[in-house]
Amino acid sequence: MTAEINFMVGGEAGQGVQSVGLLLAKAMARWGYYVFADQDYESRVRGGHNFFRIRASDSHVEAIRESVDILIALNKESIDLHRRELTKGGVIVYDGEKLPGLAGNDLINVPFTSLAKEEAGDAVMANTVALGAALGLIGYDVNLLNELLTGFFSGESGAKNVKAANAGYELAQEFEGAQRKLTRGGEDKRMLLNGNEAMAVGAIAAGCKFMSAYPMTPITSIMEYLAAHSAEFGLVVVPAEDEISAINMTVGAGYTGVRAMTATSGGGFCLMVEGLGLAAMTETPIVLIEGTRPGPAIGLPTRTEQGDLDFILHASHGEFPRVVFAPATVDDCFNLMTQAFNIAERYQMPVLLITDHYMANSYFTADKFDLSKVTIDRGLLFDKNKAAGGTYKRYAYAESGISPRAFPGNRDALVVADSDEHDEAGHLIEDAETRTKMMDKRFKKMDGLKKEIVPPRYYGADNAETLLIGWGSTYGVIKEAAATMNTSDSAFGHLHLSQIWPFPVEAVSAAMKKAKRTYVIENNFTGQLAGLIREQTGLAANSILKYDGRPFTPEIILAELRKQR
Amino acid sequence: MTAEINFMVGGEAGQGVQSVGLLLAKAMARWGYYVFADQDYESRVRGGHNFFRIRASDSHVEAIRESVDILIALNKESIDLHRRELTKGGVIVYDGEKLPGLAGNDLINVPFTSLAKEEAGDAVMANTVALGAALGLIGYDVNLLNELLTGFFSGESGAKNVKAANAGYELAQEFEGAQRKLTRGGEDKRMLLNGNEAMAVGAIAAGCKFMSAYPMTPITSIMEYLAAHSAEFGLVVVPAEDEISAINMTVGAGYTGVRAMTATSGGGFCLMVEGLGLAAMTETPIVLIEGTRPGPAIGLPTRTEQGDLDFILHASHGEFPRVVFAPATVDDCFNLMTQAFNIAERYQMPVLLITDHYMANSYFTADKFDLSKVTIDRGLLFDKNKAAGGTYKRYAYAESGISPRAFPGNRDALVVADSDEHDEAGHLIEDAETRTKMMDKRFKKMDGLKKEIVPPRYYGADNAETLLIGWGSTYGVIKEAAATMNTSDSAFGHLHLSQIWPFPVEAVSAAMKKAKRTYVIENNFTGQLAGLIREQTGLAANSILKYDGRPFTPEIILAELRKQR
Amino acid sequence: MTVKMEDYNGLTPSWCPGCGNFGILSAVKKALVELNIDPHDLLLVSGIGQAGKLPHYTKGNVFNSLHGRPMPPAVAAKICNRDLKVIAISGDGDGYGEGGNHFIHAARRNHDITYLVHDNQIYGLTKGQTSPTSDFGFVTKTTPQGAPPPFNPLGIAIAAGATLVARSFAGDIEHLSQMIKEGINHKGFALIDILQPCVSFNHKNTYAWYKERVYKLDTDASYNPADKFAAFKKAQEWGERIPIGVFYREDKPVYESEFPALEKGTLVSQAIEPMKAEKLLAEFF
Amino acid sequence: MTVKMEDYNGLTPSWCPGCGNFGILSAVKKALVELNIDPHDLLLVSGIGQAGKLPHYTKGNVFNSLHGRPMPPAVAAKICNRDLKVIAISGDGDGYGEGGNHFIHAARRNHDITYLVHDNQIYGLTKGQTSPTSDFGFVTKTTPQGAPPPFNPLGIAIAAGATLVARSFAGDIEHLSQMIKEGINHKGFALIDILQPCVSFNHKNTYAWYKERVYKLDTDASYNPADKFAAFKKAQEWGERIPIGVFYREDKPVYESEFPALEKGTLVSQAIEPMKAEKLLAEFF
Ligand SMILES: Cc1ncc(C[n+]2csc(CCOP(=O)(O)OP(=O)(O)O)c2C)c(N)n1
Ligand SMILES: Cc1ncc(C[n+]2csc(CCOP(=O)(O)OP(=O)(O)O)c2C)c(N)n1
Ligand code: SF4
Ligand code: SF4
Ligand SMILES: [Mg+2]
Ligand SMILES: [Mg+2]
Repeated sequence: MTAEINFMVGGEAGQGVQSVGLLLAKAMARWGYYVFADQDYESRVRGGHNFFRIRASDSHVEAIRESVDILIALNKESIDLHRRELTKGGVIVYDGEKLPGLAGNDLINVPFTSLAKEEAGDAVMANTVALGAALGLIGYDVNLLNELLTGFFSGESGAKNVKAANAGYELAQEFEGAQRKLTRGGEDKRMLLNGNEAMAVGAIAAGCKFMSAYPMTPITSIMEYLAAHSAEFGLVVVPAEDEISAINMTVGAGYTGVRAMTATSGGGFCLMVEGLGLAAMTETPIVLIEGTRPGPAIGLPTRTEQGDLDFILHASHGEFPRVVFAPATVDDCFNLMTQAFNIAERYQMPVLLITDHYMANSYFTADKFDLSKVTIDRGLLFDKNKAAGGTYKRYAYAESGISPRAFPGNRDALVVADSDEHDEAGHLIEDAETRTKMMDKRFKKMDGLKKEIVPPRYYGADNAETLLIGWGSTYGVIKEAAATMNTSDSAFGHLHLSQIWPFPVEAVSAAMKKAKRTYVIENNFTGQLAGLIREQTGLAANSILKYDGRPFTPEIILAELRKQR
Repeated sequence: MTAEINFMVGGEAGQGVQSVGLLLAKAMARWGYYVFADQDYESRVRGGHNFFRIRASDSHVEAIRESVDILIALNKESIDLHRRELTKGGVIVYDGEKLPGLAGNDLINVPFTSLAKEEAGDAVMANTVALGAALGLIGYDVNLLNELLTGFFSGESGAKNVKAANAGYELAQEFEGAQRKLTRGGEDKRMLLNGNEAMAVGAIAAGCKFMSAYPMTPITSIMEYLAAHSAEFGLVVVPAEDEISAINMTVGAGYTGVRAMTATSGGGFCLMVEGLGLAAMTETPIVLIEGTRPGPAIGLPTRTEQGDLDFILHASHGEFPRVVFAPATVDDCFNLMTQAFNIAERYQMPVLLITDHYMANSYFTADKFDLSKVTIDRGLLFDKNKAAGGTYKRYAYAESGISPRAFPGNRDALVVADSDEHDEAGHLIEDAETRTKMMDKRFKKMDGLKKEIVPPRYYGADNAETLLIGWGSTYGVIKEAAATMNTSDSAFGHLHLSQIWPFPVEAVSAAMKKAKRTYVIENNFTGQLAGLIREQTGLAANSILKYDGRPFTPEIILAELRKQR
Repeated sequence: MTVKMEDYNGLTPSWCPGCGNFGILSAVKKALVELNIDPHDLLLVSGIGQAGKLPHYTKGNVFNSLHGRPMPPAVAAKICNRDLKVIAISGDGDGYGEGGNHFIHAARRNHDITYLVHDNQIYGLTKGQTSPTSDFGFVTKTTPQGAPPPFNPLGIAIAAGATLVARSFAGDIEHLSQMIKEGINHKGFALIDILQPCVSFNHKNTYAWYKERVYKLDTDASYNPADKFAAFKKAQEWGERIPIGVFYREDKPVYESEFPALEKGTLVSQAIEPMKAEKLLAEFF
Repeated sequence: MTVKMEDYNGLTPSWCPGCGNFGILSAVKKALVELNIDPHDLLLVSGIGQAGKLPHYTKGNVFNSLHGRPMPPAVAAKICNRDLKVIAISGDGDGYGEGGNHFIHAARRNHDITYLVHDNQIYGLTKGQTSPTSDFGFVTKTTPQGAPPPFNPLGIAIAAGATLVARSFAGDIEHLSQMIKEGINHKGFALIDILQPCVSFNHKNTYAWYKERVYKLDTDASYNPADKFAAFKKAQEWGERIPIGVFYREDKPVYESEFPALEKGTLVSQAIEPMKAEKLLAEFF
């Protein structure tokens, strides 16, 4: 039997929901648990209603559970809204002094504020009391808790927080019936991080030296992470005046020979698509992260959706090859980011990564990334000793479509790049023949790219009758749904794409042809991957869709599957 | 036997190729001929090599012929480049004094400049001499010619041009062997106009009151036409600082209650896609023309391509319904433009028209547009007498997805529009339920739209073995190719789409299922319509593609078809 | 009809308690009521950011546009229906960063609109990144090494051709509502840059910081807002003392006056007559 | 090595005979040769328009970007490799219209680049539409009623924070090459707005028109380019007399000096070391 516990922290923006949630998640990870946590918050800085859900299990978890064992309620609304989500025996840790007049067996009154004042001498530590109480209910290791707090809060504040937490912890011991004592989940040490952190670290490991971006939910924290570490890692982050500038700066940086990236969300991406075409036409390597959220227009800024797939695949006028990744796990976030820089430089083209609000802000446990496995391949570089002679031609025709790249400042090559259609030397042309050759040259890169498509992950029986297909951030959720269906009905398979373009035609059509029926599960309205599958394979599938701005949960998928059969 | 003649005018930019070509085309149209003319020019203002081709026939023509009967060469390069395109017996009208030392039976020496000086007293009229000579060779009606010139050149200049033309005309009479005497083509009077003119007139007829745009080949002349006629037609044209401003102004104008439009090409459209989503989210009617040209990036500014279809279908983040037309003829340009304004207002959404450099700048003869058939349907407007009462709700839920529209300034309604996801009243929301309802509301419009898709045109035998499918500007070319194939092999059909979205699923799949094989003919690299067909119908087709920046000709398609069989 | 304060009641703001935006909201309502403008005659066009939410918290016709884009719909609306009082509302990121190009060109063309910029020198809604007006050296999440030299809204507006250029302070509702009234009454492009404390993310430019520094321009009798060069000079003053008030005022024809099409009335009121296009067709024969 | 004029020979220009761009091209080459800059050390970043073609007609590293976008790649290139001499080249539409936002913000941040704007007061390549600098009332294909008030590049540049602001004239190669040299030698953002006759589409602001009006600022000994307010005032002078020369010059730290990452050398020269990220991973435990 697996040991598992589900927490929720609820409250207003500004009450510290996120920091309590994160500490709780980290505490569980340090205690040897696998952890998955997601966040739900409004587009405002104070007030409203936010929550942070944490699932901890001694076996691998990558999705949330809709039911809650312990709810830390920082305000009344959290109780009103989430009480019904409690499991049988589930409890609410709350401040009965601040929220008097409530009744019920599920209520654990922990006067956060007065305890904080009494024990730590500062009402500010109320949240830490709540944290201590929640961990007290599960019999958490007190030493680990103290370590966590002293690491998180520096100096004197650390000691005070320890006191506050312990007050909560001890009070919790009094509520015997409410306790859910657990033991250590395991001995392995794992990282706890969200998709954005994994991507940002991936960029640094890959040697990204330049980023220009404009803040936009959900990718702002990537920019902030890189800025915070820029001095240490020889990296410049330029907060641009707008996204147009951001991408055009990124292209300029790529042209000079550094690894360069930008990040944005749908609205900002709209402004970047002309620059994307510039990268393609000038054959400049750049990496672009698009963190999607519900559109159109401003939509729901702090919610999640997978609604930009078609747009990203076809963005910018004219035609050019591109690579589109959609990380499915934090490992993917890290690994595909490092690969993105290699592919961008090897094929001299833009590489796009699609993430979404859910992936960006959800926390996962993961084994430590193996930096020794990160390879750096800067592709075909101009070498005067190997060069054919004559003047350097930035766009020399080649069977592979890839011409040796020189960087401005090279004593032996003047690097001429042009956004007009151009000849091998980079100068603008008008004739049909050169145009055709250059289009052919650029598209020849597809031959190479198709040979190294990241294969879709497959889970389930080999002879699965029902195939579930997903892409990107829904991986953990679909995987769990498929696994659950398989326990009752062993005929479910799960095929998940982390690379969308070039499209893994063979893998997808082979899997679909084996199955009796296929469901493509997507967080959007129109079933964009399903459309792409049909375009690429001719095969039709059913869709399970959700477009309310909230992520899927395994429960929702299960309900849909049961309904449809 | 049809009477047909093919002219070409060649020369440098700045030499007047376009005006001679246009006069020649107009002369033929006035003489009762069907005319089709296209242009080939470089992205420069002076120099380089340009040409203007005119095909005139006494039966309907909508495509160019690659062979030339009479070439008016304004410079030597035109002779060098195009001599080989002459038909048997074809001739070159040129100025032997300016270009001495050339030899050949095909050369008709008409000293343009000295004749212009001698007869009209002004070397500037050299081109008119050339025009007169060309028309002289075909025995054109002198009175008509004089009328044309006095209409075109005002005042004294008219008389001088008449003299110049007559000098050329008469000299041509001396070259008996070179003559190709024709008689009047017919008695019908037809307009001669290009795609941009037809669209601009359509916009005016439809009551467009506001346009904001930024110049870009090939749509600049739409903007210029509207500006030129703005005072007369109660229309304001704002040359915006950039395309972002242009589309956002257009949306603002649409919101206030006028019919509003913008136009751009691919690069500018990139900058407009966020604003497109704004129109969708705020449910504001706007009309947008995208005149495509070869990309990516700056590409070939004065060439043609159908490379932006996928982009236009999926442009902007998030998901929303849109309508995409692709006019196939000048009649379409006019009619679909007037319909676009109706659809935009009836469905309260953006309507896009795809044209391209070829359609924009090619001249067609057409029967006079019937303005009495232009209907104006402004859609469901708020009427306080019919309103349910209570405060006005801009986005009131409705079965059709369409809420009554009020305009700001209305005494009985405050009009609240929002780019965030919003409730019926237009105020921003955060909840999943409203989000879902609003997405559903917007997409319900698709039900209505699907019922009024412009049916694809079909030509050919009912049981055609081979189906040719095209979209937009390639209509005339494919039609002629299919007709030609049919004379030798009566098994060709031609299905042509003027509306791409909503996609005419039934019409296309029915036609494809009937045929043994299908070729989708597109002026692009990746076969974008073919991909869309497969996505929408599951049916695969062969592609005939061209991406060298030049338009198809019937000859090219015929050659491809013959090769493929 | 006499407009009352209640006519301008809207939804409950989602701003942080203590945010300078509350003062701005009060001042906007006060100005509108004092000018007796019926909400039906008013069009509020906003961008995205904390500032951009303002229209939802009062009454009027509202067009809440994209981040950086309140200006284009605002000026187009004025062109199409000049009977509307058009107020555009931005934040410093929205108006001077993302929307910088529209700002300078709308000022140049002198559209007849009032432009309120809630200038908190920070990106509020996205939680604390540098903005174009962040003080030099100001450390934010995106500028750990300190912000570059700031954008000078008033100086740029004057250079660009705005015909009313003013600054006020969210902490002085009286003064601010006075400036907003001046803006609305001015025929031409009126910028009101509003110093707005962001209590959550800007811990440098606080109420106290601004209060210590602001002084009213009109207390200096010698200051002449008709003098462009004096205005430009004054616009450079920042730091120890920060002037508020009308920096510059000029009478100049508005953009909307250029168009013969508008002589017959507003565009929204003009009829659609397809048959009128007949004479255009004649030209193609 | 001594750089010679031939080292800067490029392709044959496709400009109209008589176009002011020829003078600019000559002046650019002259300045580069006189400064003895090796083409390998030079990066020319241009936009799209007639001006944008210039780099193809000479030698150097070239990045011919999008319409309106020479500035962002230029400043990024300078950040990544400050050993390059970076010259950005625009037209008036490219630089002040489409690229207006980049212009004001790059000036503000004071990147160390030289910015040449071929200002023909018209859209040349697209054949004669109004540009931001078209004179007030100038009739073009898109402004049959006459253009709105123009954009004042020098005034805006000064207001935005550019540290060298100059104007020259394509008809005076000597003066222009001098200004370009000043721009290249200046450490900071240097704008050279260049009056450029367009013989095909601007029949108002012709060689003769400019020649009649231009006068050199440095003939006035009392003019002090260190005085920002005087410079701003001078920048308003247009019409009967048009000053050319250095309007404004200031010493200010450049943007590139802010970054600790650049202390170790140019970004392009710094090694990639994945293992260094180890310490970041530690934070996630
Ligand atoms: C194109 C685009 N880029 C970025 C964003 C994200 N965004 C929303 S508000 C904002 C900045 C807000 O700052 P400001 O304009 O100063 O307004 P404030 O919140 O401070 O009032 C940003 C970057 C967006 N919505 N759209
Ligand atoms: C995004 C975009 N919009 C419009 C164009 C079309 N375009 C090319 S050059 C140009 C204007 C040229 O004017 P200017 O910048 O003044 O340069 P000039 O030709 O006068 O030197 C325009 C509008 C484009 N290429 N890209
Ligand atoms: S974040 Fe700042 S600007 Fe936004 S509401 Fe809070 S205090 Fe106001
Ligand atoms: S159009 Fe004008 S700017 Fe362009 S090349 Fe010709 S003269 Fe020069
Ligand atoms: Mg702000
Ligand atoms: Mg120009």
